Amino acid sequence: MLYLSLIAGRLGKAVLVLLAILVFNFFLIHAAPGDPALVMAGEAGSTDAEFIADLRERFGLDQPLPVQLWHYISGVLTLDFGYSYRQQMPVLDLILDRLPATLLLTGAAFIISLSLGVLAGALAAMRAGKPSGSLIMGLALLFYATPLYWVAMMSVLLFSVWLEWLPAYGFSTVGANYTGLAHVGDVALHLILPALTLGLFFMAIYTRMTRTSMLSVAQQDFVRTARAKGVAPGVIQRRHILRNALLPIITLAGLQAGQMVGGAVLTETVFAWPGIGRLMYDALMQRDYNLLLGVFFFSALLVIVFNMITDVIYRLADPRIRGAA
Amino acid sequence: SGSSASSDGDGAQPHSGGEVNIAIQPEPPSLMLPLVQNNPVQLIGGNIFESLLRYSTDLEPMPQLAKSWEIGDDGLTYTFHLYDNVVWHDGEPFSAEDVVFSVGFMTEVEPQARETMSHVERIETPDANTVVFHLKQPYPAFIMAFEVGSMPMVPKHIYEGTDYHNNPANAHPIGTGPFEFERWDRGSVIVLSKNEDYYQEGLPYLDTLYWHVIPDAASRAAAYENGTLDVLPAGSVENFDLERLADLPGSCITNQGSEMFNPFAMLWLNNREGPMSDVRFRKAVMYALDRQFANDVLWNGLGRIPAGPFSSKLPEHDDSIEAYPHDPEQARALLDEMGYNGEQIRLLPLPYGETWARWSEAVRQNLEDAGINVTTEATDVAGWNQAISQWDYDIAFTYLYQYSDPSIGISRTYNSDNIARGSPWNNVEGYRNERVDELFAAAAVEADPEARQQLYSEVQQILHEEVPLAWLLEMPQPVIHGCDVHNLITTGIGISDGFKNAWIESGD
Amino acid sequence: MSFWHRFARNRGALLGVFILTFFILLALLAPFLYPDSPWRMVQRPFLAPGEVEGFPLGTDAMGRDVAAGLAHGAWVSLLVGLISTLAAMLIGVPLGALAGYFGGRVDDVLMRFTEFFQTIPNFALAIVLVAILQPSITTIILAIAIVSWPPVARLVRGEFLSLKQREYVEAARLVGQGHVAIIVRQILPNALSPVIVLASLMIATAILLESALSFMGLGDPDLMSWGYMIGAARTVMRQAWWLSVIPGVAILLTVLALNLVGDGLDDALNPQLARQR
Amino acid sequence: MSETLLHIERLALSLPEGGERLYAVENIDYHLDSGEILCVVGESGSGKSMTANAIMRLLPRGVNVAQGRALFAGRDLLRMSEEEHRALRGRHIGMIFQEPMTALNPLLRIGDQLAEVFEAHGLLSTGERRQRSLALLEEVRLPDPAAALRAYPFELSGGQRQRVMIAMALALEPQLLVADEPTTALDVTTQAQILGLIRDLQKRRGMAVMLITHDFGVVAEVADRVCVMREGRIVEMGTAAEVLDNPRDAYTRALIEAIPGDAVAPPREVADSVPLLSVTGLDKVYRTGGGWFKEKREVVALEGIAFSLGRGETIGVVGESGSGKSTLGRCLVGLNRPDSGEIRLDDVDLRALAGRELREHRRRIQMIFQDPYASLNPRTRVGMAIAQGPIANGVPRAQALARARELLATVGLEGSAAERFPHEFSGGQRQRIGIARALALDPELIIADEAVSALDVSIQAQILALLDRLKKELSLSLLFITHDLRVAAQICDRLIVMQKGQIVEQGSAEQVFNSPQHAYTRELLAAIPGRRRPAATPVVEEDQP
Ligand SMILES: Nc1ncnc2c1ncn2[C@@H]1O[C@H](COP(=O)(O)OP(=O)(O)OP(=O)(O)O)[C@@H](O)[C@H]1O
Ligand SMILES: Nc1ncnc2c1ncn2[C@@H]1O[C@H](COP(=O)(O)OP(=O)(O)OP(=O)(O)O)[C@@H](O)[C@H]1O
Ligand SMILES: [Mg+2]
Ligand SMILES: [Mg+2]
Repeated sequence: MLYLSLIAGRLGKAVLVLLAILVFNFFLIHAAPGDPALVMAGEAGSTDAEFIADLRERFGLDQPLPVQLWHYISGVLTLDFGYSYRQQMPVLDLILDRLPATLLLTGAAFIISLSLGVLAGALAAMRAGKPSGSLIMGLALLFYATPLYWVAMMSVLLFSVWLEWLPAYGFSTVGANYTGLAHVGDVALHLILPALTLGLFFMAIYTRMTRTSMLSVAQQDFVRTARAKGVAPGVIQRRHILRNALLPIITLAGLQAGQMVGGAVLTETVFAWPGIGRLMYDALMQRDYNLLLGVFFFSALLVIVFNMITDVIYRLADPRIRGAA
Repeated sequence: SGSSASSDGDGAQPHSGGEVNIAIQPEPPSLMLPLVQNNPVQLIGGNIFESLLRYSTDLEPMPQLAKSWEIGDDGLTYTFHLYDNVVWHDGEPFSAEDVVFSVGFMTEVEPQARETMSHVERIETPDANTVVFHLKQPYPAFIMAFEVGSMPMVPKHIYEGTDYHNNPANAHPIGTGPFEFERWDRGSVIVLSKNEDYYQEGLPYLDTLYWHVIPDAASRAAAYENGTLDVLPAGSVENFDLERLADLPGSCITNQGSEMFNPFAMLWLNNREGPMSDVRFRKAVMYALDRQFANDVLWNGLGRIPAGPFSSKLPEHDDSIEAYPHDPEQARALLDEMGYNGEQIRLLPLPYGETWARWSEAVRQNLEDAGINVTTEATDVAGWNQAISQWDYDIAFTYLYQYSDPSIGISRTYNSDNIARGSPWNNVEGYRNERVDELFAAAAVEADPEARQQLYSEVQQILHEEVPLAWLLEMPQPVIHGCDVHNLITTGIGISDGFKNAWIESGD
Repeated sequence: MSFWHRFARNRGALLGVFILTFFILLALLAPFLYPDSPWRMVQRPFLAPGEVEGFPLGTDAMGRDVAAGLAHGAWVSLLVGLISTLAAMLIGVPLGALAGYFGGRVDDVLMRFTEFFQTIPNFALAIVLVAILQPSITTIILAIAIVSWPPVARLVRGEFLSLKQREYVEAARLVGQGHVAIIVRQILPNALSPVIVLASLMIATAILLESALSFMGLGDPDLMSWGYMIGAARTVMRQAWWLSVIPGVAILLTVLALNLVGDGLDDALNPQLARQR
Repeated sequence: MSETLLHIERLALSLPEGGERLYAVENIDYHLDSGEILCVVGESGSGKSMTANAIMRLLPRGVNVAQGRALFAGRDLLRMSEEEHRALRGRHIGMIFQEPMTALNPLLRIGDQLAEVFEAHGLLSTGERRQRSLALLEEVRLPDPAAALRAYPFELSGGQRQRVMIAMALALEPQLLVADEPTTALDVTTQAQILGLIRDLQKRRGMAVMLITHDFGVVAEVADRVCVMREGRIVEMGTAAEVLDNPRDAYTRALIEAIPGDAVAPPREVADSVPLLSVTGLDKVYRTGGGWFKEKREVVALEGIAFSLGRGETIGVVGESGSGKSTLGRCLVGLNRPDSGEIRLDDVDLRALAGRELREHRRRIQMIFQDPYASLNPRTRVGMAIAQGPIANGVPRAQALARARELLATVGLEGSAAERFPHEFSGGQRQRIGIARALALDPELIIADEAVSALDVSIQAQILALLDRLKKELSLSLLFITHDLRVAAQICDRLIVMQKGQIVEQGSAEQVFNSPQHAYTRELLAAIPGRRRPAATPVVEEDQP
């Protein structure tokens, strides 16, 4: 019940925020030079001005901006996100087509980064001051500081071109037409490199955060209490320190899970992953306004949803907040 | 490896079966070639759609849907005899009516076709398999107008009386070509499969074509390297990678297949404004450019440096014209003479990838070495189109197809009646010369080759002297492919003509 | 124990300062070490490091001196990092401070505003902004600042929320200090230490973001930066690995140094350590 | 009964470099027998906690054992392996920590934390653990122990948490209980209960207790033997009677002299019959929560408060924790807005004022804050901290700073103190700085909210004396909020007793102490520790200023 009312309340606010985002984004992208008609004409290699004017009329781009905005917003309110100018398909179809791939990629990257990051951070915290602890932190820094696409390129080179262990790109093996488990395995194989690449940076962040958080929790009085009770060090780390140290990480993770969708542009580009990050980039470059707005809308939605999930998890994890509710 | 092995005569026999994987970038917006003619659509569309003719790498017309044709002695009638067993992918028969409809369709949706067909007085269909075009006056370039990208055949039974752009069939294009549309996983792959009912016996050989959408050039190279891809069409990988990829075992490279398009790189010089309005400045730019360096370093030495406005591949090219040499001293002298006061010149690169980015850096350096102050204004594709079509630039990179005839691909750039704001492909440099206008107009309709050549030579000389824009390079269009893919390129439009004749050695 | 004493005791932090100083000096001295433009094509392309004398780091695909690029690029990359972080601070700190200090409706409005920027994926927003404003060093810095301020605002708000309850703040109110004085004199100095640590991380992220933008073709075309070098080297990575590795290592070292310094600051500013009686 | 359980020999603990002294403790020698309560007293920082931590091997990082032994049943606690020691901890040695609010893991249920003691030593089955836990909670007299087992720490009050801590420490019936200031954070009534509980258990189980405290009342109440520490050394040690009645060491004497007695200050004549401050019908309700997912919660903090305060008069406000004392003070100075009621200063209704006028009048009432650490900005120099008020009220900077130096001298600090930062002062000195700051605006009324409760007795005495002096010199009025009745008795003319937001009794100090009218007042008075030990009283009385 409480969660329901919480979620309902958040949804109400979320809808307002989403609408505001749409309006803002609408003007933002119309501020960019060029328009879809010009881009399409430019690609065709030979056009006249009349043809371009025709295109604009067809897309409704000849109308004043406020009118266009009105059309767009009233469409969105009935869940009609319009047509992609360039692809001549409903925006919703295009996005829903690509969304699963992005969710899969970011989800996998998220889980990898969170689990490995927390693990590494916990180890580093327990070994703080020892060489092994410093080594973990050194590696984390290395991952943090290495540009994402560099890691991506190198991993393709190593694992796909030289070792030929993993596919270099794509979502599944083209033409193989696997079904069932074979398909799942195939996709999983394709997922490894992009998910690892995308997860690496965040993993480094979680490692650092977990370590800092654990070290500061370790200073707290209740840890001393546990030691005074004679609880074994391993149990103290797990049950008392780690659990408390995870609270701030949950918040961060929620924020970043949402952000990953946008962060996936690079990864999706390098690995030819058919997700919405790339769709967004292409739409931006082609000034495919409706599509771009659609992608923005959905990624904002994802951020909001992730934040809500985080809230719920946080509430489950922290009895104090649960109690306050 | 490394050598061209496409039009192979090495004795290997074509055989049916197999699949070919090709890179495609960017992802085409649609496969409806008659409505959308950009590069990726053309690359794929030639497999689905066909026109009446094909053109050899020497630009000689070859049969396609028309098994034969005649041109009247007066140069006014063109008669095409069509194959009689052609069916559309949906099983409907193809006929002369479709040809007439397609001409109407294309003139409605495509400006270039409108221009070409404006020479036509009327079209007749004496029978279901014959089409006759009657021209208003002789127009020698007319025979070049039936390339699949410019005049694809559109099924009348599907499109007649509909809103072309919103016809549901656009999502599943119907043509007469050797391959049929099968599937499109957005963002991943486009699959075409063999047209079992193709009207030419035994063709095509291949069962399936997979067009892989891979947005990143390095990833495309890697995919070719690990054997996932068989064919890298021109522009799929960065030029820097060409040599390495071509040198891989079992890898072939060919520079053929761009004769019909004839891409030609140049710098727009905005003739209306500032120093660029002074011919001495424009000449100084020509002297300043180190085109040899660009060709060697950026284009692997595969391109050719043009002397003047006409590509050396065109028969109309005047060999007596000498190219401006790389001579910064001369450039500086000219700038001094005109009194260039060091004002900032904006350079607009072409946002088409790393090669172009590097090229603009080289050009900027060349210009600066000659004493011209340059700032680069980077943009994305939309911004570039906007700046060019609104004439908001000083110097800008571009490249244009010169096609097979100057009246189609060249005159549009210099004709003063082609100055109109709003399009990036007309006379955007704002050059006006009445004599040039006259010469182009006369040459286009001149049936006598000798007289034609004279007109074109004069145009070339004038333009060479006035430098309305800077000619950079006759661009190479190298295709890299596994040597086991045979007969890949058989015509002057290369891969865009489809995989009709291609076959793949099995057993790898 | 003085702040510097505590900071200097941290060997990692000192190493960080040393590396940073090196790059800052390199950036400052670039015009003297390499008076020529780093864009100038001076030798054969693709010279490996040390292959030809005078080009210790070799040349790139266009025959430009990599060492010159690295030196001039240091300037741009550090500038992007520092200024964009500063700008993000200038947006984030006041917003967070007002939200945290006044609370209630002000907080609500400002936090909605912040959330708003957080719901647009930040790399995407940066791309859009740069594409709209056209790439140049100013727009890149601006875009990076615009996408990176929300975490600052949140952090500062959090600090203010807890610090404004402190008795010394109430004491200041009691003796008649105004809001501005309380925010600036009483709370801000005490809220700053986590902000400084965050800032050191943000500088690093900004440098990486610039390089990612550059990689996407949205860098400033007239300025040589490490991000540009790495992006340009990408296409020739197979022919000349050093072209991507050299600027990559430079970025890595800078980020490393910034992190070390950040950690050092964190320790040195830590009130628990400072309040040892 | 007297079998030596713990024997500490020549213990020295080294402090990290740059500390205030080389050793936290030096040359510590004492023993503790089974069934005995040893009270360790001494000023703050004297090393009481460190000694205890050394026994528990819970020394903070950087503090190390430099020499000495701690023999527990013949084995050296300081040198045995960590595993061996862990087996003793919790099982044979239990510890109660100073701070009950943070000593429990906020994410685990009380039951789980209790059961963990058994689990750590591999005792009992899960079901038995639960039962034992329940029994323990009953034993420490927690209301509704079954519910408490399921509760999270935040759901318990401070006193309840402290009892859970005690239950935990006693779970395995240790031979030795180390209790580090187990009652400091609690109000008198709760404190009395807890002390009773410890003593009770100690008697029943015959365990040895090492009780660390700075409250001599507590010592008087429970100690068998007393150990007095100062600056890391033991200055005196003996039976409770010996030390309290016959202190040999000068420092011990000073400590004992500083204990505020029960004696009530003689009533003073209040010359001015016109009250300076009069409060009528003051109400304040805290409303929290609301919004999307929080329930609304209302706490009535003040209800119908009415009293008046004359010029030069001192009123003490006493009452248990949460009774609304602070809220009252904060309403008077304007840090909180009352919901209704009138606050008149002379004839001006403060609540009706706004803007400039309000500021003009508000500076006539100043406040001394409870916590000398928290009430000074750690990054502002002390001189500036004092001068900020006058500067904000338009006094030129230089002049304000000069005045700040004078004020520092007034409260007994050197002028050079102005250039230093707060952390360079001791707690007592900081409290003086707080007083100087309050004086800087020349107020007529000072509200002191628990101004001395964080300080140990000797410093407490100094501050009280200082306040008394200033009050006379500057003819200040004082509203003195405290939960320590003896402190209130010492300096107040009149007392206000509060409970649950209401004034339940007010009258002259003498009257309230000697003939309390309200049941609650009597309860409060009865709970004062050490009150029933007559021997201490004369010592204190001699010491009245
Ligand atoms: N973590 C620490 N690191 C270094 N020195 C410390 C630390 N904790 C305490 N000290 C120092 O050790 C000495 C003894 O401190 P201890 O905590 O034993 O005092 P205490 O007698 O318990 O005082 P209080 O009554 O304030 O609790 C003091 O000088 C203190 O400054
Ligand atoms: N800001 C606040 N919001 C909500 N409730 C509050 C707030 N401040 C105090 N209260 C509640 O108001 C009541 C009175 O609190 P107040 O601080 O005045 O008590 P007190 O007598 O000073 O107690 P103590 O001796 O513990 O300081 C308490 O129940 C407390 O929980
Ligand atoms: Mg202590
Ligand atoms: Mg209080």
